[in-house]
Amino acid sequence: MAALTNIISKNLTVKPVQALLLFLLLVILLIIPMISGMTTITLFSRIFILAIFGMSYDILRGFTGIINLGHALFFGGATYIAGILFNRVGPTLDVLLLAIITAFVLSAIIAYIMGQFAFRGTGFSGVIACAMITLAFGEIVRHTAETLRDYTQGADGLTFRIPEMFQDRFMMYYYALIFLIVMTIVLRQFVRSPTGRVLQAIRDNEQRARFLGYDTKKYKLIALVVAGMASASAGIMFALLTRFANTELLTVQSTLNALLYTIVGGTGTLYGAIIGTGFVQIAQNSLLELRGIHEIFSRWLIFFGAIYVLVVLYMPKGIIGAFYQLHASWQKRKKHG
Amino acid sequence: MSETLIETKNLTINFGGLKAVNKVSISIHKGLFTTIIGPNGAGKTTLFNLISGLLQPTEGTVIFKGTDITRLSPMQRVAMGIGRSFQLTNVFPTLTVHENIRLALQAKNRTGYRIFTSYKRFRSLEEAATKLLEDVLLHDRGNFLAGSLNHGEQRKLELAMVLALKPDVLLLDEPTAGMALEEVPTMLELLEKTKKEQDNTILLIEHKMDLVTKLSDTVIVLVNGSVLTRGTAAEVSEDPEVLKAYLGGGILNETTA
Amino acid sequence: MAAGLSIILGLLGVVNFTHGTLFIWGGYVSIWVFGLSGNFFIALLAAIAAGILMGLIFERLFVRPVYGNVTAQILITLGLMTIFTDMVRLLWGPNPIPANRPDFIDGTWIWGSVIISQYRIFLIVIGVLVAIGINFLINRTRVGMIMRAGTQSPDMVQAMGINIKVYFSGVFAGGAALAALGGALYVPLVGSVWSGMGINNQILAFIVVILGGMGSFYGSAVGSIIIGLTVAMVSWFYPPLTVYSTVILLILVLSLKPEGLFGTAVRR
Amino acid sequence: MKPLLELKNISTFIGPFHILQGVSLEVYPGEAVVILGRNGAGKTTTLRSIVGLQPAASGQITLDGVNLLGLPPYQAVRTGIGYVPEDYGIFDFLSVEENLLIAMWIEDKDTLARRDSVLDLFPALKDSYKRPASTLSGGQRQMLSIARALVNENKIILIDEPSKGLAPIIVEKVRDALLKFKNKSTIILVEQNFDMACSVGDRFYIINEGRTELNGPIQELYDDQELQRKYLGVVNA
Repeated sequence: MAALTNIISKNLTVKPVQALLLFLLLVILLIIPMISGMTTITLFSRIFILAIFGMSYDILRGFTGIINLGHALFFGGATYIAGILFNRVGPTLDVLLLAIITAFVLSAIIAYIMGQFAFRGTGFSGVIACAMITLAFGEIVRHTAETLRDYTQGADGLTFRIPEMFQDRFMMYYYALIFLIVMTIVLRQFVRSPTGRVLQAIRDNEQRARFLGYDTKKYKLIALVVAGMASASAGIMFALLTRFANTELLTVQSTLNALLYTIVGGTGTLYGAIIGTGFVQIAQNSLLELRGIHEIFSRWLIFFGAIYVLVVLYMPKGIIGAFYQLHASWQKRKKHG
Repeated sequence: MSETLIETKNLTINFGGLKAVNKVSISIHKGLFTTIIGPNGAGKTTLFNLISGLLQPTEGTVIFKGTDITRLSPMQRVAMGIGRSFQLTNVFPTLTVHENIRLALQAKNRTGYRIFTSYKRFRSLEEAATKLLEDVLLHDRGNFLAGSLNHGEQRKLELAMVLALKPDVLLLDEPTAGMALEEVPTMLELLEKTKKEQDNTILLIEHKMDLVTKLSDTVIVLVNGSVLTRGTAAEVSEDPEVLKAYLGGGILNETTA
Repeated sequence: MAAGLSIILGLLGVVNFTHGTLFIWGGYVSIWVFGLSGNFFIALLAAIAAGILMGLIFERLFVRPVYGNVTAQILITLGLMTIFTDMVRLLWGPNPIPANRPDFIDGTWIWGSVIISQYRIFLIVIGVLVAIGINFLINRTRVGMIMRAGTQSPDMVQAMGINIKVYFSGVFAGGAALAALGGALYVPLVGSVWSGMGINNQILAFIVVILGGMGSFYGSAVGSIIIGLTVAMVSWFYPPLTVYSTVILLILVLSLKPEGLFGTAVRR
Repeated sequence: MKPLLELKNISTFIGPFHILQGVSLEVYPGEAVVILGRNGAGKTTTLRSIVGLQPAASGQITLDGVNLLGLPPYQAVRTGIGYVPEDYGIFDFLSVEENLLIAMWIEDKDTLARRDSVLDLFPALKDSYKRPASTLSGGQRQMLSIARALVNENKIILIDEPSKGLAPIIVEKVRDALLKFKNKSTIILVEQNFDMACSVGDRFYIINEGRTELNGPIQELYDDQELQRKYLGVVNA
C-alpha cells in the first residue's frame, strides 16, 4: 500500500499524507456499493456525474471569472442528444459513440459562437453583457427543445433505452466513479497547464494579462469550449444514469445548480465542486425525506436558494475555503499557545 | 544621437472637451533613460495610456520602430516590444509571486496555448523566474501570494514582470508611488541597475525629483497636456518656465526682476 | 416593469434578477387581494405594498453588502429569484391561476372593424400616468434631485450632508414597486398567472432596458416600443420565431453596443 | 485660544497606499490656512479625510470639540463644513439653482437669505440660474462650487485647488471672490498656485510625503526662497 500511495503522490504531485487519504477515500468509495442499498448507489452515481458538471462550471467561474448563465445547455443538450439518438437509432454502443462525438462537436461549436458574442466587452458592462448573452443562449436552446416536441416530448420529458452494459445500477456506479476520476485528472491537468494559469491571471486582473501580451478573449474562448465539452460529457453520463431527459435540465435553474455546487464547495479549487455536489445532493435527499414532517421540506428550491444566498454572502470561499481558514487559525493558535 | 524608438506626432485626446493630451510630439531615443515630469493633471499617465494602447487618441499617431501602431491593440503592442507598469499596483493577487513572473515570461515565450501539459514541465521558465526574483530582491517571497505582499514589494514584483517581457522599451508609471519612504532607495537602486545592466530604453513618470535627477538622461516637462520643454534634469530645473508651471508664477516675477 | 429595472440598474448600478420574481409576486398578490376584497384598486395597492416591502428587505439584507460587486449582485439576486419564485409555488400552488378582469373595464369597444378591449386602454392610461408620475418625481422633487445627483457622484451627494443610503433603499423599493405593479396589471391582460412567468418577463425587461440604454428612463420607453413592434411583427409573420427574435435582438445589441442604444452607460 | 479644527497625527490609506503618514494641523477661528506641497504629497487626501470621504485609519480630528473621525461624510459635513472639491463636484444633471438647493438641508428663512447674499457675490451665477450646470464654464463651476459651500452656516470652508485648470483671468476672479468672504469665515485652502496662496492665506502648512513638515505665517515662506525651492519647486535640495 505504501508503494501505491507513493505512486499516487508522485503522479498527482500531492503530499504523501494526502495521497494516503485519497487512497483510503478511493477504497471506501469502491466498497460502498457492496454494503449499501440501491438508493445510496444511485445517489452516489448521481453525485459523481453532477460533480463533473460542477467542475466544468468551476473552470469558468472559479478559474476564469466568467459567469455563464446558459451553461446548462451543454449538459442538458448532451443528455438530449444521447436520448434522442438512442430512441431514433437504437440503444447500442455504436450509437453512444456517435452521441459522444455529436455532443462534443456541437458543444465546442456552440461554445465558440457563444463566446464570440459574450466576451466582447470588459469591465462592468462586460460582466453584465456576458451574463445576459449567455442567459439568452441558454433560453434559445431551452425554447428550441420545447418547440421541437416531436423529438423531445417537451416538458413531459423523454424516456429512452440505453445500451445493455449500462443498465446494471451496480456497474453504473463504477463507471461513474471511473469517469469522475478520469475527468478530474483531465481538468486538473488543464488548470495546471500554462493555459490554465493564464485563465487564473485573467480572473485576477484581465487588464494586466492583456498588458503582458495575452489575447484574453482567445483564452476565455478556450475555457468556455473546454468547460462546455466537459459538461457535455457529464450530460451523456447523466443520460446513461437516468434514462430520462426533460426541459428542466436546460433551465437557468439547472445552471444555478452547477453554480451552487461550486460555490458551496469552494470556487477555483476544482475539488470543491466534488465536495459541493456531494453536500448539496445529500442535503437535498435528506430534506426530501423530511417531507412527511412538514410540507415545506418538499420545497427544495427554497432551501437551495437560501443556502446559495448565505454562501455567497457569508462563505464566499465555500467549504474548502472555510476549512483552510480554520486550519490556518488553528495553526496560529498552536504556534502561540 | 541614437536611433528613435518611439515617436508621437501631434498626439491629442479629448475627454469631453478637456484636452488631456494636446498635440504632443516627442521622440524617445534608443538606450536613453527619459523621464516625464509635470504637475498633477498634466496628462502624464494619459500619454502612457496612449502609447501603450489603453486609450485611442482623438488625433495624431504613435510610431514604434518605424511602424505606425496607433490603431493596434495593447496585446499587439506588447508583442512588438512595449512593456508597461501601472501607477496603481497591478499584479495577480491570488497567484504566487513566482507564478506572476512566470506568467510574464510565458507570455514572452508563447507557451500559453499548451493546454494539457503541466506548467512544471517548463524548467527553463522556472529558473528564469527564480533568477528575476533574485534580481528584484524578492527571492524569499516566491511562494507567497502576490496579494499578501506589502505595497513596496508589489511594486518590485511589477517591475520584475515588465522586465520579464524583455521589452524594447519600458514604460514605468511612478514605480515609487505610495511606497513607504524607507523603501524608495531600494527602488532607486533597482532602476539604476536596470538602466546600467541591460542597455534598456526606459520611459519613466516620476514625482520624486532626486530620483529623476539621478536617473534621467533626458527630462520632458508636460504641463496642461502639452510639452513645455525638454532637456537634462539640470537644464530643466533651472528653466524659469518650468518653475513657473510648478509654483504658479508667484515668486518668479520677483526673482527674475 | 422595465422602468423599474432601468431605475435600479441605472441609478444604483445594481444588476437585479429579482425583478421577474417581484413581477409575479405582484400578479399573485393582486389576484389574491382582488379575490378577498373584490376591489381592483385595493388589489393594485396591495401589489405595490408587497413590492415595496420585498424591495426594502432585498436591498437592506442582501444587496447592500454587495454594492459595487457586479458578480456578487448577479449571484445573490439569482438566489433570491429562486427562493421567492418557489415560495410562490408553495403559497399558491404550481398551476396557473386564472385572473379576471375587473367588471368595469372588461368590455370591448367596437370601432368599425377594429375591436379594442377596454382593459388595454386602461393599461395605456395607467402607463402614461406612471410615466408622468416618475417624470415629475425625478425632475421636480427634492428626492428626484438627489437621485439625479446620485447617479453622477454618490460621494459628492454625501458631502452635501445627505445620507445617500436611505435614498438608495428608496430607489430600490420604488423600482420593486413598479415591477409588482407591472405584474398586477399584466396578469388580467393574459388571463392567468403562473410561476414560470417571471423569467420570460425578466429577459424581456432586460432587453428593453439594455436597448434603451441603462439608466435612461426615456431610453427604456423607446426600448419598450421597439420590442413591442418587433414582437408584434414577428408574431404576425411567423409566430414560432417570436422568442428568438427578441433574444437575438438582445444578443446583437449587447455585443455590438454594450452600453445600449441611448447609452448613458453605467460607470462605477 | 482654542483651535476650531484640529488634526492630530492622521494616518490614511487608499487601498494599499499609505497616503497620509502623520498629518497634524490646527486652524483657529477666522483665519485662512493654506496647505502647500508637491504633487501627490497628500494635500487633497487631507481634506477628504476631514470630510470623511477618505476615512482616516487613525489619529484625531475634532471640529469645535466634536469628533469627526469615523463619521460618515454626510454627518461630518453637517457638523459645519463646506467642502469645495478639486473637480468642483458640480452635478451636471441638475440646474444651477438645484445645485444650490441640494446643499441646503435646512430650507429656512436664514438659509434662503444667505443664498441670496451668496448669489450677490457671484453675479455670473444669477444669469444662468435656471440653466443645467453642464453648460457652465470651468470658472463658473468653481464659483458655483464655492457658493454651494457658503449657503449653509458653516464653521469652516475647505477649498481644494481653486486655481487649477483655470485661465489666469479667471483665477483672478476666483481670488477676488475668496478675498471677499475671507474675513467672514474660517478657511482651509489647498493650493499649488503660490500667488494665490500668498494673497489669500494667513498661515501655511507644508505637507511632504504624507506628513506635515513645516508651518508658520505665510510671510515667512514668501520671504524664504530656499524653502520654496525645497518643498515646492522642481529641484530637491
